[in-house]
Amino acid sequence: MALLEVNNLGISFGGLRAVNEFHLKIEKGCLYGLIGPNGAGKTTVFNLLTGVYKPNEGVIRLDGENIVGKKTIDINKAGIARTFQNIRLFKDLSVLDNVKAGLHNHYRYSTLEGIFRLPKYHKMEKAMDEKALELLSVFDLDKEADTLAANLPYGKQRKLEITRALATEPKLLLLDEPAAGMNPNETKELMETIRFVRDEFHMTILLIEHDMKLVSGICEELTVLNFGEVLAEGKTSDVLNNPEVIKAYLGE
Amino acid sequence: MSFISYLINGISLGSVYAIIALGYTMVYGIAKMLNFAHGDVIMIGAYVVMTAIAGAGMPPLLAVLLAVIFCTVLGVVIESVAYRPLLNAASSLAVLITAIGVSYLLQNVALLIFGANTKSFSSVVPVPALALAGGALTISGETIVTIASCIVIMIGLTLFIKKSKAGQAMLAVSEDKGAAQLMGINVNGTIALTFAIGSALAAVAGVLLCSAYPSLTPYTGAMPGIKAFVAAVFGGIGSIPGALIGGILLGVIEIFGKAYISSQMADAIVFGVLIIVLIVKPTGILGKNIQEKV
Amino acid sequence: MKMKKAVSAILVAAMAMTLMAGCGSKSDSGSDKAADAGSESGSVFKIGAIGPVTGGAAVYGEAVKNGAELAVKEINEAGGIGGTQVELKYEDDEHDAEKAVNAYNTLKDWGMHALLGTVTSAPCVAVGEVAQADNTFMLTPSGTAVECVQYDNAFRVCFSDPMQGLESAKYIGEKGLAKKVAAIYDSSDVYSTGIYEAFVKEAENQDFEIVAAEAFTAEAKTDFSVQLQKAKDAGAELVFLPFYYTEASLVLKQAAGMKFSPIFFGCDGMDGILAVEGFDVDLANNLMFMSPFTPTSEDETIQKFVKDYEEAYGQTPNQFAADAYDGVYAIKAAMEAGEVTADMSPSDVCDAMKEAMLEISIDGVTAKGLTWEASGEPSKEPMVVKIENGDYAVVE
Amino acid sequence: MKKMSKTTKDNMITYLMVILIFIVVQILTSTGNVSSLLQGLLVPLCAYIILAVSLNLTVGILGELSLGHAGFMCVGAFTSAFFSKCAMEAIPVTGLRYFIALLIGAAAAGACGILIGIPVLRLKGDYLAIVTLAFGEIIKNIVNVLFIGKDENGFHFSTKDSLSLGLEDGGKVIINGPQGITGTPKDSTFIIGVALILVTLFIVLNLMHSRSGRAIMAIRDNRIAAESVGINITKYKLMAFSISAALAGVAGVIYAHNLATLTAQPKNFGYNMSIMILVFVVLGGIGNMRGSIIAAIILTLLPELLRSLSDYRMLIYAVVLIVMMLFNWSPKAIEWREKFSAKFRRGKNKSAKEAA
Repeated sequence: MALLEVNNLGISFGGLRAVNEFHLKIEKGCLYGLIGPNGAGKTTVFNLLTGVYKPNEGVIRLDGENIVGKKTIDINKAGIARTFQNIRLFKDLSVLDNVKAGLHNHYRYSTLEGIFRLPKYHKMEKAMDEKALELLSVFDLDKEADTLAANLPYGKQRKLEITRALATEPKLLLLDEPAAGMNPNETKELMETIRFVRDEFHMTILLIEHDMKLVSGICEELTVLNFGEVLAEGKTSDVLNNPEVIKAYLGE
Repeated sequence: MSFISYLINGISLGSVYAIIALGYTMVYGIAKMLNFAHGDVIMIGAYVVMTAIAGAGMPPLLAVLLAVIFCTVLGVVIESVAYRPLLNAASSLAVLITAIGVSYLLQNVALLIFGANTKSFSSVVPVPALALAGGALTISGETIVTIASCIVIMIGLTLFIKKSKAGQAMLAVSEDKGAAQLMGINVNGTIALTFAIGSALAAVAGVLLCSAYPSLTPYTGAMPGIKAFVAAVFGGIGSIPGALIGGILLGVIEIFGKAYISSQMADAIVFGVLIIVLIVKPTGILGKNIQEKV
Repeated sequence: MKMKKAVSAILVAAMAMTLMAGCGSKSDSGSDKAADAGSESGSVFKIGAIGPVTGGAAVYGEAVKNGAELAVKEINEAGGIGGTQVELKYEDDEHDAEKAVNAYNTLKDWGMHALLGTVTSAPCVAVGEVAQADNTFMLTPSGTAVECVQYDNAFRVCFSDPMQGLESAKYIGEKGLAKKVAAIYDSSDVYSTGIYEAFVKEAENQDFEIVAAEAFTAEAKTDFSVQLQKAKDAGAELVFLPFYYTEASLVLKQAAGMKFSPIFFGCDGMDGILAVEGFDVDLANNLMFMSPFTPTSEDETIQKFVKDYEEAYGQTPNQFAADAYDGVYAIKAAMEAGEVTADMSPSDVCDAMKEAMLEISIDGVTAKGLTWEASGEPSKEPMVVKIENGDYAVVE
Repeated sequence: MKKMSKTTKDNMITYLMVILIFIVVQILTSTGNVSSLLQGLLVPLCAYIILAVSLNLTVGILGELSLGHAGFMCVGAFTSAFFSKCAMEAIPVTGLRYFIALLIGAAAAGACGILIGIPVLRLKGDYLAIVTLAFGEIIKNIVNVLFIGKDENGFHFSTKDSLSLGLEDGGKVIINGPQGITGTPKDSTFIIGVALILVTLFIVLNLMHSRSGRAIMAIRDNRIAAESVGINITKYKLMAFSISAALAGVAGVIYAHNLATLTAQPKNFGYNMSIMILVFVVLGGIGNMRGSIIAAIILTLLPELLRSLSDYRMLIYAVVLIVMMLFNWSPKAIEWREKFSAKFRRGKNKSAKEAA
């Protein structure tokens, strides 16, 4: 059974049909790309997958369970985590605390235990610190654990967002333009990190990206979205050689 | 019959709130700040008119003009000295607190100059009261003039914003300050102009408030100021027709609450209705519901 | 972080500044003390006074301040109390109980012998509690709530709220002014509700009916159309207005606007309405109210008081000023009768004065032969004043 | 690990500062160097500090503007004073009675926080501010028309006047409308006040640095991102709001048990007071608890110390407030200060080098 299976997904804003008859099937452990020209509805798909928008119709199955209609937080608990196109960090919290916020649902203790500093507080906080630092070291951010998130350079902010998403222990990780604003060196490094995350955490990853080098470099499968509809899908090399896709991208 | 009379009184009170709310809403729309000192500018305007008439013997119309000019200057000075340095501060609360400081300042300056004694403001409205239904209903001249000026000002402002270049600039600044700057709009100048207009309106509001309810102390502006703020939020803050609707509704609810529910609980009723309206429609009656982009 | 540090540095600096200011004022009072010590310890009587001079109730505090200052000036010119000069210090309480206690403590630090105050009721009760604990003599010129004088060290010059309400109802009933009476009162104000309740209670014994009882609050006291409309619809021939003239002037104007002209009947807070700058006095014609004081009285003491007050402050004194003026003279009389000296402690002064208060009788501007009972209440007859042709006139 | 010790150290400084101020005041008092004015101010000051710290929880940590904080204080004050007045004979032990009063005041205010929080926390920014302001005014209005009396038949209740309570002879009115409650026992002391400040700080600071506090601050910084990592927005917003309200209730208890009269005036429980507390918070630094404490102390003392200036004091207060705000918050002033302090530091380094 595929990890994520989307069928006949659609949403309209006012009269505008943003996404229409969208379908997607991602096998466990796959690195999947969602590409398309600007305004094709890629981020809207992410918002539908994470419950920010409620679809007008369609089914989204995660591990066989329909998650349509669930709230964002429940979808996260069900196993989907994401990053954002315009970075959304907790900017006045430290890098470490950003990741610890991601660990929120996995290391629990009550508010009272927190206020009165009961043994469970110390135990859990210690475990959280260790886990968070472990994750941060994957992205080479452990040195900056005490820095305020807002003070990180741009590239590291992107990485921190991925770390935070991973901290929620998702089955599926959605990355919205992770390489946006990065220079070629950084992008290359990021590609390796993404691949490493997939291998190390056995993660399934769906990413939106404009950088064709990145897409062709790491994505195993692709879906191309154009005007809210699926234009092409399949193995990366096949899709990228599809004349329809080239036409949509080159604009004739 | 008494129902109609209550309604008229409600509209009369509401139109005063509305005219104050116009100033609130304009400044909020453009500078995104709650100008807590607005009510006190109203009080200053009323004192200027009173002094000009009683002290200098000016004709009422000239006195009102003087007050408008005085308040305009005052508004611009307050904006440039106290608010502008804080418009880009780390927290939008900073300018709110400064506005409160300005409010205290204006009240205490007035207290020092004019004293604590209540002054009775003689109406500057020359329109006689209108008697309807054989004298069973009377609409005071002040009510007529207030409602009329409220409508005139609202239409004038709407036209100004729609048609004039400065108005368009205001609209642009209210939408996006940064983008407006890039388009070559003088943002600071536009904000100053907004304060100038808002304060000029405050002077007019002061005259009308004190003509309708002729008692003037250094604290006269405070409560109507807060009520008008509530009215502006009621109607959807930032919206000019919203201020009118919010003001009049607030006045009518206040009067009807007093008349038909409990005169002791009038405030609780007004504020209770406000809470319910905002829960049902979180941005006020005419407020735009802006969806946050993800 | 850097900014936060800077902020806290500035705050600390500001705190140091205020502390320094505190030291400054402390050393001021220190030098006062030194000066006193130099010229024989306790060479002046220190009378403290508390009332609002800022905030919404400032107008009443101002009047008391002026009245008290005038009396102190006269006393000093006439040689002081038992040959000792008097110093008056007036502190602002913003009509707030907590600020009033602060003001009281400031005066205590200053070395106050006796307190004239406070002006308004709620602060007065709070101060009364502290003054009782300290055993400081207090005489409130205008604190009308019952609890203001609940302890034996506290007295008042004005009438209490219940007494005013009761006397008003009696007067209206006995004179047969009306059969149908409406009342409008400030339900957020102690003074107004106090009078209103006593009025309603006494009304049961009188030959008139209360046809409408409407309230307003401090937050909604610009528009009275509803209350007046209800009174009008109920056919009221008399409207009882137990509140201050600031609001009353609006009520009268709005009643005139709706062509409603019953008899308006107020209480002592109504006094001063004619002095409101720019007020159309015609509106107040036929307004009646209970008051211990009329500035137009033929009486010689009153005439002199009114003349001096007008000269000094450019306005006609109201009942608050008169109460304060009498209050200072009462303190003088009690100090003299109790043979108080300026080097006695405030507590000893209080013990002597509270005995003496029961013996003295003064001819003041609010009453002739004014005496006090142990309950703290003054014994004086209320008068009913009617405004005729833009002037006050006493009605029998 | 380093981070932990840093916040712990920071918190310790805050606690120590409060304790140090307490000790200094105690020493000064026992040596008779504290004026009666200052002594009288100590207890209200404690109440204001708690109010400032608790409002900072809403404004600084939760990131929502509340203009109705005085309303929660009012609820705490009236419920606890009502209890103390009723229990004066039944529980003669002051300490126990005060403790119960504290719990009642905090619980009542906290409950109001939840009640008002559930519907309105969906609102944003200035709309939330106006609703909280409205709530505060409603509370004040209701308290002003509330009459509760007690006689041998039990409690009587009215919203009209004390006559309609229909009390038997010997019954007494406990809450008397605008006259409020008179004769509340004067149980609040400076020591209790300071202890409660420490408790408040303990709760707020520990909350801030716990899992729940992190969630609250995450919501403040980015609601959408917080949702995306599975943080329950409503739950944590409500938690912060109601804890803040309950602590304001505690401040109300202190306030009520310090004065013989408790009335709900615009001055003490109206929006003016809410704004006053907000001024403490903003001036002291949003989210900075120590700053709130210092600002509350300065701004409470300032008008009292300016008393000698009589007529001008509120004027000066207003000017000082504006100038301090400009100095603390204006980007230009901050820039100037940083340049200045950098220069100062450089100068110091240079002189240190020269000395070496």
